[in-house]
Amino acid sequence: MTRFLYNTFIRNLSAKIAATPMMATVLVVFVGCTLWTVWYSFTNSRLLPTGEFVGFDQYRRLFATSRWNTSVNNLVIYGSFSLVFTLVFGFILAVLMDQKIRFESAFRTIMLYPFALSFIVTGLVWQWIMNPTLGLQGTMRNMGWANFTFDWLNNPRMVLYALLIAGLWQGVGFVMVLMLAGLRSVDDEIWKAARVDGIPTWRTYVSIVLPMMRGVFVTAVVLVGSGIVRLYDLVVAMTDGGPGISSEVPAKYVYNYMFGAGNIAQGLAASTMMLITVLIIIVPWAYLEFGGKGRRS
Amino acid sequence: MTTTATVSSSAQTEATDVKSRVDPRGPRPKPFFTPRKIIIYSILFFACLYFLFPLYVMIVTSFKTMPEIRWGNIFAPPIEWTGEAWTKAWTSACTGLTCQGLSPGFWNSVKITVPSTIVSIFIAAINGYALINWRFKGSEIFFSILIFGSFIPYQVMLYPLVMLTREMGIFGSLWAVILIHTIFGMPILTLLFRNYFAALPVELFKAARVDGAGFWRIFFEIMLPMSLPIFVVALILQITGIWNDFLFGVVFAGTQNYPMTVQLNNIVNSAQGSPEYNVNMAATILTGLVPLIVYFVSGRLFVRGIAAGAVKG
Amino acid sequence: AELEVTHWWTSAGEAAAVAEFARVFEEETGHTWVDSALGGSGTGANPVIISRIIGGDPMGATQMNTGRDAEELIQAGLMRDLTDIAEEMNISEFYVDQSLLEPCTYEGRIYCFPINIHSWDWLWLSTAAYETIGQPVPTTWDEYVASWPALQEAGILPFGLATGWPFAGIPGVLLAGIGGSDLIIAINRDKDVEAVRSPEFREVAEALDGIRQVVSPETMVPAFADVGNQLLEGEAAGNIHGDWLQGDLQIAGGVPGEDYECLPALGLNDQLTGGGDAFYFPVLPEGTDPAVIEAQTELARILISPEAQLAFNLKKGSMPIRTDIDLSQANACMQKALVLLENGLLPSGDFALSSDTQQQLQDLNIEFLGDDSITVDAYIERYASIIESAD
Amino acid sequence: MQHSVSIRDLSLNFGHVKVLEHLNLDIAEGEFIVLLGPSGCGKSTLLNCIAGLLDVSDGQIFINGKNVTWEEPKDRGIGMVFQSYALYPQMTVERNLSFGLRVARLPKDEVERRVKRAAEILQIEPLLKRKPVELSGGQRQRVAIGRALVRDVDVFLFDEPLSNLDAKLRSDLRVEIKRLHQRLKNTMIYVTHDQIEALTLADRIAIMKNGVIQQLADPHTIYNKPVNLYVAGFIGSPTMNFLEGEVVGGAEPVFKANDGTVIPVKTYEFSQAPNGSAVKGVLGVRPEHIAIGEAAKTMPFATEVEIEIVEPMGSDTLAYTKVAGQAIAFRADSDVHLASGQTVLIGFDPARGSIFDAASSNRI
Amino acid sequence: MQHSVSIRDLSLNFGHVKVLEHLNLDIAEGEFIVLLGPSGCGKSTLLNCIAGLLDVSDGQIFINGKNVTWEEPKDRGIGMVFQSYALYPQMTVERNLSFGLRVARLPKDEVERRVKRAAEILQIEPLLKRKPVELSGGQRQRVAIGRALVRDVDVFLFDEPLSNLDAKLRSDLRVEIKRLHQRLKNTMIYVTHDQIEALTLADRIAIMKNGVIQQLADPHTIYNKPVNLYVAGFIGSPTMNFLEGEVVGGAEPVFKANDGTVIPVKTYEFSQAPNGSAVKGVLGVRPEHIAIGEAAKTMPFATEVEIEIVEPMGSDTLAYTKVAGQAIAFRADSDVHLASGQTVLIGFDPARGSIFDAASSNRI
Ligand SMILES: Nc1ncnc2c1ncn2[C@@H]1O[C@H](COP(=O)(O)OP(=O)(O)OP(=O)(O)O)[C@@H](O)[C@H]1O
Ligand SMILES: Nc1ncnc2c1ncn2[C@@H]1O[C@H](COP(=O)(O)OP(=O)(O)OP(=O)(O)O)[C@@H](O)[C@H]1O
Ligand SMILES: [Mg+2]
Ligand SMILES: [Mg+2]
Repeated sequence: MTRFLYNTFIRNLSAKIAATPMMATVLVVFVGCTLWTVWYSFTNSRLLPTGEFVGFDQYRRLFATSRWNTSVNNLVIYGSFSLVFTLVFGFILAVLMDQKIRFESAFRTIMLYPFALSFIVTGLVWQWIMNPTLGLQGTMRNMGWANFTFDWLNNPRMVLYALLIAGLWQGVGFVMVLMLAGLRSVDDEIWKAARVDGIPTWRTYVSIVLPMMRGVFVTAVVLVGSGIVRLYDLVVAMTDGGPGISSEVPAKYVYNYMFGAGNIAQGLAASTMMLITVLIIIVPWAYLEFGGKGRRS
Repeated sequence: MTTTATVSSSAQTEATDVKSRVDPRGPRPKPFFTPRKIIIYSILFFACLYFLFPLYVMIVTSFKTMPEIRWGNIFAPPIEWTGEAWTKAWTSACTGLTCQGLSPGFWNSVKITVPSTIVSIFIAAINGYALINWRFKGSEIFFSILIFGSFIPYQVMLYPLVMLTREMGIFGSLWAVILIHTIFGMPILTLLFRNYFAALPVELFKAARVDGAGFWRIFFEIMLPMSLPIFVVALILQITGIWNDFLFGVVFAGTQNYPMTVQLNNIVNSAQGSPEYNVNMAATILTGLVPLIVYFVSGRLFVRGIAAGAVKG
Repeated sequence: AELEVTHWWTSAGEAAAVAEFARVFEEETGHTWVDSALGGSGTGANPVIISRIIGGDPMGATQMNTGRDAEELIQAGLMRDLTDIAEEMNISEFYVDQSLLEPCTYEGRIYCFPINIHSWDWLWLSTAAYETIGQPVPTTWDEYVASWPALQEAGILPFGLATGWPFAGIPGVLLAGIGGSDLIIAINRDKDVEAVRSPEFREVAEALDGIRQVVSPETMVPAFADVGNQLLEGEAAGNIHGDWLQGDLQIAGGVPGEDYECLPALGLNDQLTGGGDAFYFPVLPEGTDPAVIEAQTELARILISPEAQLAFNLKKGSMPIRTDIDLSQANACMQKALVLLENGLLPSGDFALSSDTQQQLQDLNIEFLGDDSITVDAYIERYASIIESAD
Repeated sequence: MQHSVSIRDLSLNFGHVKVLEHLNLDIAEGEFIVLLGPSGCGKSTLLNCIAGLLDVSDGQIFINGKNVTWEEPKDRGIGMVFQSYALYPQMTVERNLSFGLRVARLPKDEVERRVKRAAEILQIEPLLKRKPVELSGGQRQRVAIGRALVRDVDVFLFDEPLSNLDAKLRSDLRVEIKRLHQRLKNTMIYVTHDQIEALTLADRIAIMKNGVIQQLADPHTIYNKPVNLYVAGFIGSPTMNFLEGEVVGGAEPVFKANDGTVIPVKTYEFSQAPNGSAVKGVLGVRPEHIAIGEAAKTMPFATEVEIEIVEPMGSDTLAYTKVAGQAIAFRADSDVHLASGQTVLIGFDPARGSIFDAASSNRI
Repeated sequence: MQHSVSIRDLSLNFGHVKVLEHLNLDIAEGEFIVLLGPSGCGKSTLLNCIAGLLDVSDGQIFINGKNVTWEEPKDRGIGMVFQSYALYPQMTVERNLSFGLRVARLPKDEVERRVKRAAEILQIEPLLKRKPVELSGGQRQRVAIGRALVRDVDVFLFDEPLSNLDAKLRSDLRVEIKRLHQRLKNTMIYVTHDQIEALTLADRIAIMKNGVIQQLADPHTIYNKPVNLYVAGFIGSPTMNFLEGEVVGGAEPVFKANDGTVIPVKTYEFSQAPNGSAVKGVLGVRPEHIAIGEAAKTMPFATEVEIEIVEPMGSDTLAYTKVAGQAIAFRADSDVHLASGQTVLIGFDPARGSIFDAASSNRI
């Protein structure tokens, strides 16, 4: 038994010490803070986490709030479009970049640089471009196209797509780089085999290479997905949720109620819902991914 | 041999000039303008327009005067180039009472970014290394939770973290921001390092252990020198991420350390009064300059590192 | 000693006003005002301020949302009790309206000082626009509404509006102007749901619906200051906005009475709703230099001193909280307001409702504006349920 | 006698997968032991256990009489050489060699002395200042061996050290390792799945399958007297020919192939003489023990066959045919002219073959 | 006669690097040609040129008499099998086989017929529904061959198809490919750097070095009459023994080794008889052509030597020694007992060896 104790605590002591920051972060921050969040979402805490237990009251109110429901809807719409378009455009651009083109690194830099800019900056610039009077629309009208309309920021039905344009602008380049790296890692001989088989290039990409890039897609989905769930800065900088509440998102709701409106319990209830959604999406995926890996090796 | 005709003398080739044209020899002819190429380059060209347009607008606007901006042509280059907006943004735009522009925040941002980047990368590198080479019971579970963690909205964590850092007695100091950036950088960086180390041959690690090197020695002398590509990726991600951060810097770093983004936020978010778009744009570019330079300088390394770290995912 | 003061007054006019406080403070006391301005009020600054107080790194003094929010900080013992200073200065003598102090009062003690009075209750009208259609500038809300068709015919926006939060203030103004003093007290102070369901409130809701009809997303401008420009240039005929719009109108070169007209309380009521900005003084951690605590005390005194009040409010475009100040320098609109102030203040939403309730109402109003499918009835019902659950 | 390495009842699981089970192995001082087996049979796992790179699930490991089951790798007196060379890419050869010594804080001149000696033995002195990328595969492998050499260890562990090299280099380095062993006389444990390496290098070979040692013996015995069908089939290229049928004991024991062909096996030395009743069995004959033409006539068993495929291999020729309806390969000198379709007389002496019990698959 | 594949004056550069230069090669219909050479000599490059996967820099390629220099790979009537198998990982075996056909819009039943036939020939019918990950290396390689098979091509191109497999599987599949060739009678071009594969499979072997074909001949000739030192050293394992010295012509030509040892080479068939003057030369003798003991006495040259190292290889034994001061390896039957340190008589007949001119390194 002392052997057991020794093995558990003393052997590879440095390794155990070195792993403590991670363990502490996981236990205290990711697990601890999450539990804290869940617990206080069942109270009626206002500005300080001091309230009493009130059961599901906060959730009842949450689901009765049209701003929250709209936020969730918006996130679903924006999220699916954003995920699909980022992956699709990222992949298409990567494929184009993979055609032995000239100036590859120049193209790549141009597509990647927006990723270096914060969402605040991204939001500002696009807000400026889409400003109906001073931006693109105004310019075109001044230039004579009196009917040119590009008022997505002021149009409740289109505002999410305005966000999408900005979001894609910021993130597609990075996904493109990921995909390009994935494409380049495909065995040369697969390409040769496909050429000998007489399979057209586009067909090779779609039927053979694309399914081979599963790992890259998973990475990309994790990265893009976690960004979507956290979507906040871009909305604040670009539309501040407007017009009306047509571009509200859950993270903004959480933030507003926690800090602006001094109702942290409501904010925490909302964020618990976000967490649950993430878990619902992620757990099956992780099960497949990690469970599968365990079986393979 | 009947094929001798085709290896005929040059005289014969000349004589049957017309025939030799239909008798392929040498490289396959490749016209320069194929429809395929035209399509590829034009799509790329339009993509680049999309990506460059905002940068162009930012730059052009920042050199205009406000009346010219109100005139309303975002395409047009300034009639009268003026650096006023830039000077104002850098030296005299007001944040409340202090009208020093972005410049003081710049150094604060440096003060925050440098140590946060170093510490967060260092910790993540050790995590990745420990997860791959020194697996212990439950290490995979910790890692999975860490990855889940990357999906949690930051805002949710803000409140408990304030209390946590308060209890630790570091709230309102550089230590607190460093801690926070280390925590929130951990999931993705650990993933990157873990994947990268997983792709290195285990035998190197084993050989070093047989040679008697311990945890740290292997890390510093064997693993680190081989990890340049992934370090570049991590560096870029962290520098840009931390530099662009607003919330953590302002909440945790303490007054004396407000980062540059705070001033940017004050300049563009002034709740009242008419916005000066040219100053906004100049300030925006100035704030984004450091990450942009980092990208432009290290783009190639970044791409290589991504290939090394992320693809194996 | 150095005293750090946080606030979210970052625009030109506001900064100039704060500078007056700083100037007086430094001149009179010899302490140093360390300015920490944070843009973006509710979302940008508020979390920072609160988290710093909670986190144990409080500033010397801070501007903050008054009302129910701070109550918990006070309960938690994080805010300095200012009662002694208040008594010493005899504030009950000179405060314009004792109701202003209500949100600062907790269990009989005073924890903050309101330093100005703001009112949303203003209808701003463009002289130029009415010249264009050849009608006199309206003197009441009803006349104004009646002029909309003519304005529209002439291609003038009847009601200029900026995107986002500016709309959120409008229902309160209509409530005060059209609904009248009783209604507003019933709803905001007494949280009387029946009042919401009354015909008087329906009139208010219908007026709001009327505004909704004449504004469209295409005509909205990004910032409320742009509305000011629209008014001066005659592109828009009117706008409801708080008194701080005046600061921008003046900076743009507008003269009240010539380039624009102002109708307090929509020209219908004789009382204004009011709220204001207040300063809090967090309890500083143990071991803080006593000089800093002394500086807090000094600043508290200075903020409500006549000299600082005058200088600040002239710059800020708001009304001082003191009755004993000579405001002859104030412009025409401010003079009008001073008259109404004599009748006492009505409790505005800002003061009387918790910010949770305010946020919910703001969400509702913004949604109502953006979504034509919400009927007046639905609006009233949802308004009622928010008031019902307000605490 | 004290064993150099002694493994007692060793078990190892990865999770629920039992890779090694109750394994025992004693290695004498100075012995060259080769662990041979197919991929995944647990060879590397066993070696890693000995090196201390894997924690055992059960059992004990002794090196030079000392129980080292829970010692750190560096304290076991072992050196290890890997298939992928595992040279530290950022260090020069010299620093690669001296790394372990510097970790152990040996005095500088001692470090230099040892590096010099190892470099001499392996003839890599001109390479000392180079980095691994600037070396050829063979040179890298030599440096990898040097890294074990400088540490003055008792036991060398090799994990498929030559698998990454091409055929020519492999045979050169094989000879070098053999020379090294003759010179140093250390105990060496060598993992491979290349039987030529095993046969040429080993004092004793341990043939493994699914984590169990099938046979532990010198190469000659392994080759000529395999204990079971598995070992017989695993060793030898081309594989031993197997004829299925039954063994009928008695004074004149015979092997009756499935199609009835009778092969007299009187000359065969049975380890347990079969009784009169017929037992299902397998007769194994190595291709090079099959005689052709004139030579075949003198054999206890001979038959005419038609050649199906001929594979000239330079030094000799392989031919494939059928005996008693079952596929048989045989090896002929390259002088002998063989062509597919040709009919030849072939024969063999069962004494040089092996007979296995079909049920237990053990040699009888 | 029409050649199946004909390469005329082929050159290929990568940038400034000339990989192939003015290469000519004619391959008869149904012939099995192996391209053999060390890594980087341009074998794959040549194969890729034939397949149309690389654009040639100069020269022409004919397949079945048709100039295909500019044709797309799919139109050349070739099928190709790769070292890494290059199966489409997410498709079942069946879809892997049929994908090319379906893309070419062949009628469904025709596709099915061909897949069925290929699966039968390669005996992979039970695997048709599996994905490549669920197959063993050998099975994967068979599917890869099947992919060429279904396309009904005239010429099969193999690029080291067996390099990723272990030794046992490799020899099994080697036989299978041979059988396939006997059955289909297609032209096959096979790249390898494994000489056993080359010797066993080829009708003719082309030995390449630095993009130039050194010798193109049948395996027997390549092995026994190498045209130059390079080919002689490249083929054969263990390598041919080389003795350096001088050739002195005349009625009784002799080879004088560097240390003065005289070896009579009268029995050797000179392609160009040397004149009286001494010429620097190299005498090559294969290890298996060296006789031991009694047998050595009958040889034109015999000498006593001390054995240095013995490598038992199962079927036979390798021994290393020195003759005339130069290292020599020889092969003995495994029955012969040899031990290092032992002194034995060995001898050989130069007629079975090769003599090269040291200057040109060509066979004389
Ligand atoms: N880390 C591990 N986790 C789980 N199973 C493992 C692990 N390492 C090895 N195994 C399994 O243990 C068995 C033995 O592996 P080992 O590496 O010892 O084989 P080997 O005989 O060295 O094969 P090779 O010749 O391919 O190197 C294999 O079935 C392998 O799948
Ligand atoms: N795409 C390329 N660009 C530049 N050089 C190349 C390229 N492909 C091959 N080479 C060079 O051409 C030469 C011949 O390469 P090739 O692949 O034909 O060799 P190989 O004989 O097939 O070798 P191996 O046995 O290793 O496959 C090599 O020196 C290689 O470095
Ligand atoms: Mg192994
Ligand atoms: Mg090759």
